[in-house]
Amino acid sequence: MIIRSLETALEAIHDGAVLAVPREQSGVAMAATRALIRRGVGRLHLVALPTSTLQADLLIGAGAVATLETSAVSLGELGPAPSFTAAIKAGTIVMKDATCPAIYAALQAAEKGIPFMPLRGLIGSDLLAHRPEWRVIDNPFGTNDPVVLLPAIKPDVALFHAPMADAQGNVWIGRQRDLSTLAHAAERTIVTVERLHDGNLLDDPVLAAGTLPGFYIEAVALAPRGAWPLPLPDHYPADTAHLAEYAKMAATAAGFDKYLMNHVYEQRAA
Amino acid sequence: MIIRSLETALEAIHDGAVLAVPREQSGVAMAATRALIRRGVGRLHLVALPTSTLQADLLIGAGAVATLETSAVSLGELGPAPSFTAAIKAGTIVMKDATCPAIYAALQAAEKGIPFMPLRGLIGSDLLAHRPEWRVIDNPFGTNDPVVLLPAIKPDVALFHAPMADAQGNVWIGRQRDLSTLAHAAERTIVTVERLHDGNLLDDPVLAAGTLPGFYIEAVALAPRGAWPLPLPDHYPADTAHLAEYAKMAATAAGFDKYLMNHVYEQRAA
Amino acid sequence: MSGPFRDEELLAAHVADLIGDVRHVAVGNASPIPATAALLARARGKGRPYVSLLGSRRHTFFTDGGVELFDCAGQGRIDVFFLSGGQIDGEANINLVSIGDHDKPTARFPGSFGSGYLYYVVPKVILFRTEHSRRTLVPKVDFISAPGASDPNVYRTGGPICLITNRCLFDFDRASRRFRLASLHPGHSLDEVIEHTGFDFDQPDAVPITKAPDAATLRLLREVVAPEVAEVYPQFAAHVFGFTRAA
Amino acid sequence: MSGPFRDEELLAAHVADLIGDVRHVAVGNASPIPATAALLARARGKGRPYVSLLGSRRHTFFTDGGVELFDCAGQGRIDVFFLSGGQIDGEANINLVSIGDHDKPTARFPGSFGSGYLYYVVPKVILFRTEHSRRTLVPKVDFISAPGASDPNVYRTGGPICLITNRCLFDFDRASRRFRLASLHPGHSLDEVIEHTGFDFDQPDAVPITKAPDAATLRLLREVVAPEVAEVYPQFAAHVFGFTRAA
Repeated sequence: MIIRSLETALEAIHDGAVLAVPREQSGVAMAATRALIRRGVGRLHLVALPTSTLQADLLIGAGAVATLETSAVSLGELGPAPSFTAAIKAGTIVMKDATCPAIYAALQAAEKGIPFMPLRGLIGSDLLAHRPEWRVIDNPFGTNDPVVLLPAIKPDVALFHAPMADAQGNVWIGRQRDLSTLAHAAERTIVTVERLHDGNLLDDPVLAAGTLPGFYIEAVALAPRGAWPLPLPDHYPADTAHLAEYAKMAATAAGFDKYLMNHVYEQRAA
Repeated sequence: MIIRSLETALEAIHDGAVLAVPREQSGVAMAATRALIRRGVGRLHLVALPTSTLQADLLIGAGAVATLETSAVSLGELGPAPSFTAAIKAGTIVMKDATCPAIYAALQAAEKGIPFMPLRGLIGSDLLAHRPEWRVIDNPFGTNDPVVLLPAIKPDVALFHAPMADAQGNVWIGRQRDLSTLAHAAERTIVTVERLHDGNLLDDPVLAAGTLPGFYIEAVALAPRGAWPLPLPDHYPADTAHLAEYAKMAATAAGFDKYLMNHVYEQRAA
Repeated sequence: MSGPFRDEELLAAHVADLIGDVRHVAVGNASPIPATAALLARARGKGRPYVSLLGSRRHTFFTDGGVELFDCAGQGRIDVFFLSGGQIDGEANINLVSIGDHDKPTARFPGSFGSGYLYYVVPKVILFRTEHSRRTLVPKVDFISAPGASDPNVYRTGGPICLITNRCLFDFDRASRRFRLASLHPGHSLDEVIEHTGFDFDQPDAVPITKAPDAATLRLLREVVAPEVAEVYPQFAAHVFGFTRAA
Repeated sequence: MSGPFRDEELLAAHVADLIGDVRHVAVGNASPIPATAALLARARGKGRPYVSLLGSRRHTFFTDGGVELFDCAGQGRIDVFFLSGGQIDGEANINLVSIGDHDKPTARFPGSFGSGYLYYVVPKVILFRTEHSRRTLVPKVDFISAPGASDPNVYRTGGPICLITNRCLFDFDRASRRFRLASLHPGHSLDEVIEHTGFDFDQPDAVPITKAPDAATLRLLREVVAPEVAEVYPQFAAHVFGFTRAA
């Protein structure tokens, strides 16, 4: 059965997994993220397509992340991401800095089964200088034209939140096609959804246009308001008051622990 | 005004243009194709993503094509494409044989603004042997691992048929995402549609998921049953009786001319 | 061919067996018997394997354009695919392009479709050519749309496993790059196969007969599969199964 | 700064002028003043340019995921973009990553976002850093997220055209790889700019004053643009325009 409990659905995310997650606008599985922290997941190689906000910061603060690969982590208008900033300065995580289209390109390379994808830009940047795994070749179709090649990123698991899924595991993602890239690139994909849709999403051509086929999906778990306190586009806005509270509490280690206690661990009883 | 008459919309397709068109399943602008033939368009470099049926055959038979770049042309269950086959045997068109994912990759390279895209396969084939513009490099991330690089194909114009568009030029393409690849890759895009949609397709998240933004569109022309006699998925099936008639008539030069007279030129009066 | 079934039914039933227990079978252009076989496998498997049937609205889950089939194969998510050839040679090279000089051919086929890629990356490619003759099964193809085997350093996660014709089934051995006769269809002989095959092939001491489809299989084919095949191959479904869709 | 307008209004109005008559302006993360400027340009242009505002549901036409912004830029379909930097140096190199040793930084910024690509391929990149100090405008950045200029053989169809701060506007000359003071904002002096700028820059004999926004511009900003900005930057809109969205 593809529809599972949240905890069962998350079993595929093992310690040390390469876990790929989307940007805030695409639908972040925050309820699942809290469940992972409660379970004590560790040593994640977190890939955020192409940026992250609260999700990365919370996982880092909880000690769940060994390596982070993304283009930026912040709390947007609420300022820097406190756990991320502290971890980088303390050297407790390995940071693989990228630029947005490089993360897209590397995941699209995995999606297409090609070993690498070229990308313009990057030449002369320290992003490139700090990435020995990125190669520069002379464009075979040009002359003295250096171009960067990015190796494919193949996540073990992709995890995200979407408006709805059906019993076949088809997931309606609408315009959030980053979620399709993630699912195609990853070995396994776990999705939380606001609600279950009666019938088959692929039967209606209008809904099908925004549907990620169940073929790619390992498990779906029901998680109403599962992106909270982050927004779910076209469904609910961010809970900015809560995010401001997080920004304030996470500024100190003690405050972060209290946040975990109040907003992550307390849910264990729920 | 983005909504134009069919003839005005097609003005951007000049003689000698690199014209990109989709496979039969994605929505072929047949009414527009007939209008182009009536106008006497010539010397086209036709790129079919990744295959074609009646559209390429009709254009070739009408003498409008100088170069054809695609993976296959046939009439499906109705057999070989007669004008295509005759033109190849007579040497009157330049044929650039490809394999389907190579056409996708080359157009996606243009879509992404990268000079080339790698593709697995092809090594040891005569497709590769006949394409000096395709390069083989040793994969920089492997050892003694040859991989083919395909240069980007940048069409001057993309032309296709879709179910509907709005006054802003937004086009509803549903699942037919090949049309999005074509529009992104091409300099200009011309679309014919079954009908106009009241309101803005991007306003409704469900419709927006299947919408190609008007930003990419040069002109939209209304052409009800504009894919006829080919099918428009989820709207109408192929007119197989007519296609069978075409297959029969196009088997001879005289028959093809008669077909043009009966089914292409006669519409001039309409 | 003898028996209370048609050639196409024998072939489809046998191909369904060859498909085996896999997750995803994809069927490309102009492949009515493989489509029938894949749908038969799915009917037997009660929903497994997934079948992606090019041109079908019902049997396709793709929502990311035509490239999704190829991306899917690149991800290792297509287990079985079918290819044919205007010519097929003894090394399993296939020719979907032309006969004679490439620049001045005497015959032209539609083109290579996805073969130049899928033949390399789909683990089980089943070659299919109903016309078994020295015209189609040749010593060496005039144009290689895709080669049957590759040098060891060439990235290749897939390739041909067998060739099925209207006379027999050949297995393909990737190491020796040779076909081996696996079974003769009922009513066909070894001599006949040798006479009509343009390439050398290996053969066992005793050649088995291709298993005829049982009654349950024939019933599934005619009652469940035929209407589904008719969606994409109406002429084939009418011809083989006498099935005509309601207008 | 003097006048019956706020600093942010002066800057937004001036940036709207810099945008000029183009087809498509894109605005990335954490860019409230550029967002305001782009929406002002659109309000003036009656629908031209297209504005793509990251995080907006109203001002975005993208339907192909986050990659569409970058693909669009690669197609040459983005005319203007905005970048900032924790540090910006005299060669227009920008640093969005960290201060100090990269492996043991004393300060960490969010990260490079799209700069490592867009800085190269968008024809008009407007650099934006309201805090004009020797902390932000440095002789040499500690980390180059993206360089201000590239060697002639490096593929580069875009780059910085200017840098706007809370004190002045610099133009950037790609050939000499140097900034040149273009105008001082009302109430600011050349000496002050020199004092607070960590890099050398060129200057004209007489430095003009940045043109103050006229009444029509201020009205557009406050009445038409403010509510639109509030969609993505509610705190900014409340702070600058006193605009609060209905709950």
